[in-house]
Amino acid sequence: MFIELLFLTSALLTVGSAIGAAVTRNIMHSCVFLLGSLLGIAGLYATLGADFVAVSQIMVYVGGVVILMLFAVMLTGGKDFVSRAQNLLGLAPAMGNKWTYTIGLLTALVVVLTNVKLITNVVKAYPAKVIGNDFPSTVNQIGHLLVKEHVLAFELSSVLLLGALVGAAIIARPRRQG
Amino acid sequence: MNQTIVSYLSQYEFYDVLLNLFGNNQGLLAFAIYLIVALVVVGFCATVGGLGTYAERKISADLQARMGPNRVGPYGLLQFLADGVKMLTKEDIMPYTADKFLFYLAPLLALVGVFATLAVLPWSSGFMMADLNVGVFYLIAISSLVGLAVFLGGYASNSKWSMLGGMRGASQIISYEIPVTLSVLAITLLAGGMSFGTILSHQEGTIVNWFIFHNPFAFIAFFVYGIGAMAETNRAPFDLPEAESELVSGYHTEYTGLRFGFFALAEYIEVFVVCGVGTALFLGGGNLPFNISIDIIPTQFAQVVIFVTKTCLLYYVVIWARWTLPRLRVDQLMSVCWKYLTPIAIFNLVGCAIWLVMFNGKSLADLVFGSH
Amino acid sequence: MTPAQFDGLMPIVILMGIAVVMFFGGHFLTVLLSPKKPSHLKSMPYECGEIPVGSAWSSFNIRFYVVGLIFIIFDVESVLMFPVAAIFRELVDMGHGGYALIIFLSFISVLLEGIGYCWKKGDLDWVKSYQVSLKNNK
Amino acid sequence: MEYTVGNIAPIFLAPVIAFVINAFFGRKLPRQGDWLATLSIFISFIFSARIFGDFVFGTFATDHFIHKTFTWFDLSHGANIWKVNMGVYIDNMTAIMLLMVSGVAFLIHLFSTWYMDHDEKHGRFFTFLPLFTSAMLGMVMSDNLFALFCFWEVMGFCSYSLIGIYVKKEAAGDASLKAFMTTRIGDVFLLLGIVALWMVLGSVAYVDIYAAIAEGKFAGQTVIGISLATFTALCIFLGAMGKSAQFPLHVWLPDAMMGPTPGSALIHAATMVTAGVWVSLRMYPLMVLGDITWFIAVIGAITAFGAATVAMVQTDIKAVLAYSTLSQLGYMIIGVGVGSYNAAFMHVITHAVFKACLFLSAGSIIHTVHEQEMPKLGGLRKYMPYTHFAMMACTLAIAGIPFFSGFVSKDRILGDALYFGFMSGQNPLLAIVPILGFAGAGLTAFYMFRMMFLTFYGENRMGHHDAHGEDHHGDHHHGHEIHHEHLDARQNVPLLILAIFTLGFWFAGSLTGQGIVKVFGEKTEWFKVLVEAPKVERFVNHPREAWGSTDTRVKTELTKARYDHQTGYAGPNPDEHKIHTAHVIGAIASIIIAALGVLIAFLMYIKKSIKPLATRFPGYTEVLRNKYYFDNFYIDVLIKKGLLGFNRFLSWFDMGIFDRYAVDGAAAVNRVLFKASKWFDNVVVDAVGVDGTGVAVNLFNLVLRIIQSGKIQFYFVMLVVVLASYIWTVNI
Amino acid sequence: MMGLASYLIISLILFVVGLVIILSRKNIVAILLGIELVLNAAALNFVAYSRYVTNNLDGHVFSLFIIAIAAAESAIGLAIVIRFFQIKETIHIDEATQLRN
Repeated sequence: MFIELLFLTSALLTVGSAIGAAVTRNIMHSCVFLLGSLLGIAGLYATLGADFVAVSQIMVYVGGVVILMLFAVMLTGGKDFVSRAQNLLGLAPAMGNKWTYTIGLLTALVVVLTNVKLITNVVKAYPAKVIGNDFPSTVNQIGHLLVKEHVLAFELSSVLLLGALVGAAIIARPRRQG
Repeated sequence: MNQTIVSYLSQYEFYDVLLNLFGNNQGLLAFAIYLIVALVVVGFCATVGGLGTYAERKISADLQARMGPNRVGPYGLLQFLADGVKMLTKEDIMPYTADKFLFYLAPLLALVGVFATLAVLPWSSGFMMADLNVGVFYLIAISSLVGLAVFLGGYASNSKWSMLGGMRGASQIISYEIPVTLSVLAITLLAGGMSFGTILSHQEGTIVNWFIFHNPFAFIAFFVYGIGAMAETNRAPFDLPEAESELVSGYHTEYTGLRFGFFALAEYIEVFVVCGVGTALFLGGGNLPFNISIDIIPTQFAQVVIFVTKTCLLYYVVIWARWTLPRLRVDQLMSVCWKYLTPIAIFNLVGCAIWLVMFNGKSLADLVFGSH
Repeated sequence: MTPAQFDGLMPIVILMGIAVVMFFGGHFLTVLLSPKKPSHLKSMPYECGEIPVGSAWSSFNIRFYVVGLIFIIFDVESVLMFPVAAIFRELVDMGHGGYALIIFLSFISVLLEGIGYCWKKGDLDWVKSYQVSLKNNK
Repeated sequence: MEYTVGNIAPIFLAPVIAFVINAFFGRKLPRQGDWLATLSIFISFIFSARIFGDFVFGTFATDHFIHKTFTWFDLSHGANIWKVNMGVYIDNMTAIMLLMVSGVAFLIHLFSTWYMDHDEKHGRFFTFLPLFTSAMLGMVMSDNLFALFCFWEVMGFCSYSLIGIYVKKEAAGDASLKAFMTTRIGDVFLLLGIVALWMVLGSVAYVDIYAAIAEGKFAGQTVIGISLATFTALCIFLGAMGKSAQFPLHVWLPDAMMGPTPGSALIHAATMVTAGVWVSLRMYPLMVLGDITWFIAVIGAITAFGAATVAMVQTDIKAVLAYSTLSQLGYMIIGVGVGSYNAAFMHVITHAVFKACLFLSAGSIIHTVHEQEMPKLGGLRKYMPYTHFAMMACTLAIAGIPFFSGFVSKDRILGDALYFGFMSGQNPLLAIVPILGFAGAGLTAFYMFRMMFLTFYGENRMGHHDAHGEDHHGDHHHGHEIHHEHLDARQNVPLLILAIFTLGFWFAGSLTGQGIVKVFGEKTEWFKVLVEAPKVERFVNHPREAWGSTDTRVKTELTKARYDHQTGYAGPNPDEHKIHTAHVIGAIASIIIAALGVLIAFLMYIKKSIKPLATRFPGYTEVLRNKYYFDNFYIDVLIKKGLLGFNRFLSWFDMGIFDRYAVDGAAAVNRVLFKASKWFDNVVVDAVGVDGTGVAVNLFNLVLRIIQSGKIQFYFVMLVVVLASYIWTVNI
Repeated sequence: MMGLASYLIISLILFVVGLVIILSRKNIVAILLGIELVLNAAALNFVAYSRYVTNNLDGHVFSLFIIAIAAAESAIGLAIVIRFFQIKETIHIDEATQLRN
């Protein structure tokens, strides 16, 4: 009972916030809606029994990515984040207009049709019930997977993150002309 | 999911009686128990938060050799209630330039973030609302909502003081999250798990089993955690985001009435939670410094009392620090975090790992007194 | 996990719900109790009595972003380290302590390398970062 | 011999480790870690040599192969989809290729330690060189197209880095970008082909593809109206065209010489360009099934001949070699196209050896005299005897002189091409393949000897040129300060080692390769015996070995096999006697043609008795004093012979379309369209009096301008739509 | 109600919404935001498959790595945005048509 409710709430939060992020005309609100969507996904992970992934989701996205995005919006000066009817160059406003949305929605329709084709096969192939779901502690299992089967990926991810850190620091560092 | 309050109660007979009362619907009963306990906990924490303001004033007055609040109630004890009523009756003002949606949302996020952390706070070995397998990790993660709330609050006000305070606050909170996380990681290493149940069960027995005395690195980690946590809750000497003399009032400059109250409440409860986590991680939680091994309900209550006492002692230290130490400059703040605390925390982590491998998981006391 | 085990997540949701209820209930009370006398001056952003000039939403210094950047990298690294740390003791008990230590240390060493780099390049200096990076970027 | 991962993996891992160490700590190591890179390749070589020994001289049956797989990740829950396997696949071809790549790469590394000494990019060069080699080794060993693609891209990146290693030179940067972009065109198609195979077969392992071909799984499958086999084969071959620099996509290779010469040697000889031939050979059954072999042959022929003509007019020694590489790659592709599987692969090997040697020799010359324009060289034979010896051997090989390796392999290809073009009853238009092939062979002999004669023979035209910048105080009246070459373990010993292997009998057993002079008897025709097109039937239901397993299958003695004209998997060709005839004719013809080419070169550059334009220019002395006249004179000869048109076409193609395309695709297309519209205006509009055409063309331009807008989101939309239509057309 | 299909559908909706954001917004930060949604849709699929199909936790590990990569990606992407803003004084994607300034 509770789990179904949790699922329903999370799903509604996820989808609703995502749609909110897509339609709002303020980038700041968009980021906050993204936050809601990500929290909802964390809830969905929780309903899937993936407690560690859920908390990681909250930790990285809520604590990190969203704040970073908000920082980036602030750093880029608050000029572009409210929708503009038109700017000097005659470009579409930063948060989109009806034409861009039309293109986006048409493409989305294509993707939906394509994916429905793919998903139906998968759903037909697998019954909608849990198979052998007894993972009392995902943390320990994930830990074992990380140090055994995926140890290379684990170590390489640290290198990847180092690369990201160094690269982003170099890119973002203020320069003379900047 | 390990030990929760429901599973603890279910070993007693009256649980079955209750179950019958609820028509054998375990979920409903669990919901009822949780709801009651949650309300109790929230009420308690709100009181503690309110009393926190009182204690703060009293202690600061004591330190500065003056009286402090003494009009409302005996020794001014009901001051916080008066404050609360005052907040309720204040006019609700919002700047016309503000981002209204976010202006409303920010205090809510702070409140949600802080309340959600209460779920895993280990009041005693049996009275835990939820003992997640990812307990500490969950706590760190969900409390980062507060940082976001600070930023959004500062942003939404569209006042320059607020904005500066919000940016500072957010960057300070996320910075100090790193040493705190690394210290917690060291404890996870020692306990072999992230759930509070596991962590507490490793600290049962005498005082030498507390993780703070497990090895020298854990001892240092406690202080790293303490400083980091203090900064994460924007407490002095790290109260840069709301520094009165620099930024008027920081990110909540434009907040009035109840919304300001929620921010304040969130902050005080967060201090309490942080102290409680420090207690649970390093100071043995509800365990006494000596060994008692009777498990009856009164023991659980005793543990709750012990836990709260220890937490309040830490709380006292936090307040004491606020009125003793001068505020840091913003560049000092950052270098303290990144150039001192973080390297030290990494050093502690490495030290703990090496200690574990070298001494096969034995604590210092085991080595000195010989283990069993 | 069985559905019953998911009940352990209940307190979190309940507490969040309490927070939301408290928030809106509080607002309701405020609406009931508080006076309402709006004026233009009152709803102006507070700038020490001066009339505000421009919006507060303007470009901020890059150093906030750099801090956020270092933070997020450390954040992710700690996320990846937590499960390993949680089974570290188990591995030690199983006799794979050396292996676990090597994995753990090599992961942390990369982390240290990152912070060392930023330290050296002056990204960790709040005030001086601008001048230092000027020197480095010559 | 027991094969476990432990003795296969070091081949790939040793250079990777060297790369990692050099990348991070290279600057702190003595000599910036070049010894480490060289050592790592040597380790690869040792392990490769062991595998080679086992497969070629050892106890394995001729069709033995090792195929070890592990599951990379598995989300399939027992089913075979959503399961990605990686693994190694080693058969005779792999063993030979491994030995070649690691051996040649080792010698190139050894040479580079001399060549790059005191160079400012020394460390960086030795960071990417081992990675490049390891990617090639990994590509050769990989058992599926996806892994191949990964290594393929790593190679693309490394070539990018090596070509543009002198980042401060604008031309180097442009050349590297050009190489990267041009190969990228092919890579997109390759990926498309891989994805198509993946979606239909659920796997891209070679063995699975072979099995699918044998089981007829391709029958009836279509993609956008083309049969699946044709589509995938075409896509994969287009990828190969990009990497192997075949005709429309060849433009990057000549520019690739902007990098250091040993780097060029590695790109041109052992690694990058042979990747395309390699994948064509691996997917040969698919090419046959898709019926695109004629296309392959024609592309190869055009490349072989066109590049040879361009090579004739080059004055830069490295440019000659670069175009000769193009030409030789064309021969390999012809070999694939005409069904000369064995010889095509042999040409890969022989070409790798002599081309590496040629490039290293060129490097030796360039590093010694600091000059790479041939008209400014000359008479170096006296000063660089060892280099001369090595280069002469290689020139003989590439020119197709009997007893040398190039003759053996190229001649077999040409013989098969002759059969393919004239005797097999194909479309008579395909006779262009052998015609262009033989013409190209003659040109090859000519331009290679031209290069030799200009560089090593005649009088020294270095004149006032100072060999070593710091030697200004030396005696200038000698006219040359070139140091006499000494035998140096790092400079010319690699060349000599490579030169030894330009002899034909190493590869053919007999010196000519045509079975006329048998030195070691039929038994040592190991190439013929060992390399054959994959027989797809035997891969049906073949067992897979686990990654950690030890090979325990029964080994039998090396059996003798016939050298069949292999038409894919269809077994021996019934036209055996025709083929034999074709080969005899081909051998004789190519000897004659090669001799002719050498003779013309000799007459032109040594005897100087061909002087068709002597009236226009006062005399040889004048011509030789002014090197520029020399070239002009040369080009005039070509004009007389009517080749300039073709050259101009090639250069127009090179610059007019490709350079612009790389810089600004829309502009080039628009220009062509505008030309077309002008033509339309003049011819159609003026004549007929209809104005609509111009408008239509302009509209088309408008559409093109919108498409090429540089707007990322628009590209994204197109990507999504294309992918979606792709998924809809491919049935899962 | 809760089955593989429902998770797949939620993931599809997320993916499509992310796609719409990517395609219709002209603000680079918003586009990065859409990419985050798309990545999350993928990660959700992995975890759902892990529970309903494969019966192991590889999907969890995979989505952990997706989270890590998404964080790295957004860090780099936003750094580029900031740099772009410093050069161009705008974060409109249509202005990003040149490879060098």
